[in-house]
Amino acid sequence: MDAFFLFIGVTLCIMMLLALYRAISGPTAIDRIMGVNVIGTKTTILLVLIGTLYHRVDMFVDIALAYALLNFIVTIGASRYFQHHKNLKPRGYGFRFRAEEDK
Amino acid sequence: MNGVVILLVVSGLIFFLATTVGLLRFPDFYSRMHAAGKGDTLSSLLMLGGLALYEFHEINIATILVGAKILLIVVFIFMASPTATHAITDAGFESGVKPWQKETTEEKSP
Amino acid sequence: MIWQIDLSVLSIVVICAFATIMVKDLLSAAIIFGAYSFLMCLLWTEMGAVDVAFTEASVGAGVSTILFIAAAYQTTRIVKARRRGRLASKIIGLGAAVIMGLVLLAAEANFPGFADPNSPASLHVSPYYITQTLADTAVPNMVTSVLADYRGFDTMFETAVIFTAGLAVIAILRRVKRSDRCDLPEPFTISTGYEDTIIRFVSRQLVPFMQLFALYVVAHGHHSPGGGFQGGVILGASFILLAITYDIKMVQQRMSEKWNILLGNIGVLIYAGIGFLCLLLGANFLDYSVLSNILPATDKIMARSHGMLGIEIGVAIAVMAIVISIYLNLSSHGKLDEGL
Amino acid sequence: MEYLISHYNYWIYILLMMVGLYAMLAKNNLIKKVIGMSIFQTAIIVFYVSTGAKRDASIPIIAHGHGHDSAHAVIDIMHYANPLPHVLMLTAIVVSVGTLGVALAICLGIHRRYKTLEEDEIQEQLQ
Repeated sequence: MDAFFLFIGVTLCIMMLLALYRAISGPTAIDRIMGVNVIGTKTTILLVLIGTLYHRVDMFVDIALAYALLNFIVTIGASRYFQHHKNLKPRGYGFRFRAEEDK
Repeated sequence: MNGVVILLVVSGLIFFLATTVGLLRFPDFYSRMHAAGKGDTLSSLLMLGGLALYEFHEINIATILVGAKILLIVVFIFMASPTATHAITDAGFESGVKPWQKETTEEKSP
Repeated sequence: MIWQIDLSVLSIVVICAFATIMVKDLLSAAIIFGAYSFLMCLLWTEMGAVDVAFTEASVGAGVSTILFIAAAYQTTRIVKARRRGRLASKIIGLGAAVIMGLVLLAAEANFPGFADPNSPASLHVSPYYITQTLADTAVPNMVTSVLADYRGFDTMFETAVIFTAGLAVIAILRRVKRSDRCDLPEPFTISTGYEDTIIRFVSRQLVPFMQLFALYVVAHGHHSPGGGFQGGVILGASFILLAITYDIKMVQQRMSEKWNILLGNIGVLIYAGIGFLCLLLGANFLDYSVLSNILPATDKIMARSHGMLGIEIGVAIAVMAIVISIYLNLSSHGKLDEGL
Repeated sequence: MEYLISHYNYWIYILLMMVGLYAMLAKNNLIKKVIGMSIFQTAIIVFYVSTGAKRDASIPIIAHGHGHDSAHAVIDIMHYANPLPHVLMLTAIVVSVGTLGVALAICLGIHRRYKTLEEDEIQEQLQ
């Protein structure tokens, strides 16, 4: 069973690399927030997985929970940057503002 | 017991694979967000559920407590992840990311 | 250690570090730096350093990313290239980095191999800590006992350093006088009273559980990873969540600035006060075993455990206050009226 | 091959330190420099923590160690990771967030006075 969990862990790492591609090359900053959010959620799972590999899950669950909490806060904070930014030009698309004219 | 754990974890992995493929391949921000939000939550749910079930291989107070804590993480992710998805999508909406349309494929996305 | 996960996480970390440096946007750099910290936490967990990983998960990945975002919010996102001397600065930077790398590589050749159980670092003092922790202090978590008991003096001054950092941030940024306000461009009120019901509802439901969890982390630090630093940062992060989803005024109503600074003082004073209490009872500074004279129904070993709990509480209060005040001052540019 | 396996970690830490130093020296933006400082700091912390790792060792929390009865059980040193680097680095991380706050506060103060975060523009205004 340990070999299976190890395989799953390495596979998750490789898939995180794919999500990291979106976080690094994402055309806008919001794509990056999205990629980092996905990485954060998967890291929570990897923490519990490493705990299973160490056979001491009770010690790792707290870290995973704190991790999920802080990941949530970071995502909310980063998206809040766009929601009321005083230095941004009014570029909203949709009902709040007129759509940006095509250049 | 182990069979169910393997089934849950592997299915979670498959959903996560779908998530990453969606993240990489979809054309614009909103559709990528759709893939990331849904697939991410479900795959986390399945994998953490499998790991919690693996904790129950022997039943005593300690393992039940640990399993309950893992399920607490599941509940938390089930609440927090859709909210985070909503926040990110709203941020994209506010900052003026345009939805992808088929007619305008020759234009570069913003 | 699990070398398969170690290698894959390390390679992702290096990619993240390069991307953080190369990306041409401060907000994106802050976000990718957040991912870098997330993965660092994973690396430490895999090396077996659970307490360090816990601290990094709460401090590095959570609070410092938020601080970077708040700084980018208050200043600007735009990164401009150097107008002249671009090549010279690159050559100087690269040259210095390469020279440092070569020196370190030369020094590294004499190091014991990674995860060698017989390396000198693992043979000198730490065997005493590992074998005697349970007999001396009845605390299974060696990190807590070394942090709060064997090296308690060190930790007291670390707490004082954090307190000083909080005071420095207040001294640099805080603007009290109305006439002294900086003349930033008039706030463009995209959304005065921007209310997102979903986010507000969920965060409002989560905050009490977060605070309860933080108290659990502080109190259970003897038996599992956790302790004063981690619990304090999570407590502070719950207030940061309120400040993000509502506004700073709401946090000010819950925890005013006066109380905040007072709590920072109280936290450091609890730590030092327990030390002086030991001094008064006729033992050395921070030697908790004499506390058994005044605590009912404790022997010397349990007294050390209880003394550790006391100073963990002090550390948690101080760290919470400092984290809140650093965030509020950074995100509102010292005016404490509105921010991220 | 043996040498490579036991030393690749250190090489990667040195690479991270080089990235951080390069950013601190060559970048124009002040907050980018602060990020470089953080990367450098993390690389040093991870180096310290790695000196405490032991092969086939568990985390430094004694298993089932509740109460006094287990105090007399034999504790194998090789079975637990070295806790000392963990303690030193735990406080270092928390202090690093304090220094980060001060550094960012100074950046904000500079931006308040000079309206820019770029090094060369600040130098132009200073002259």
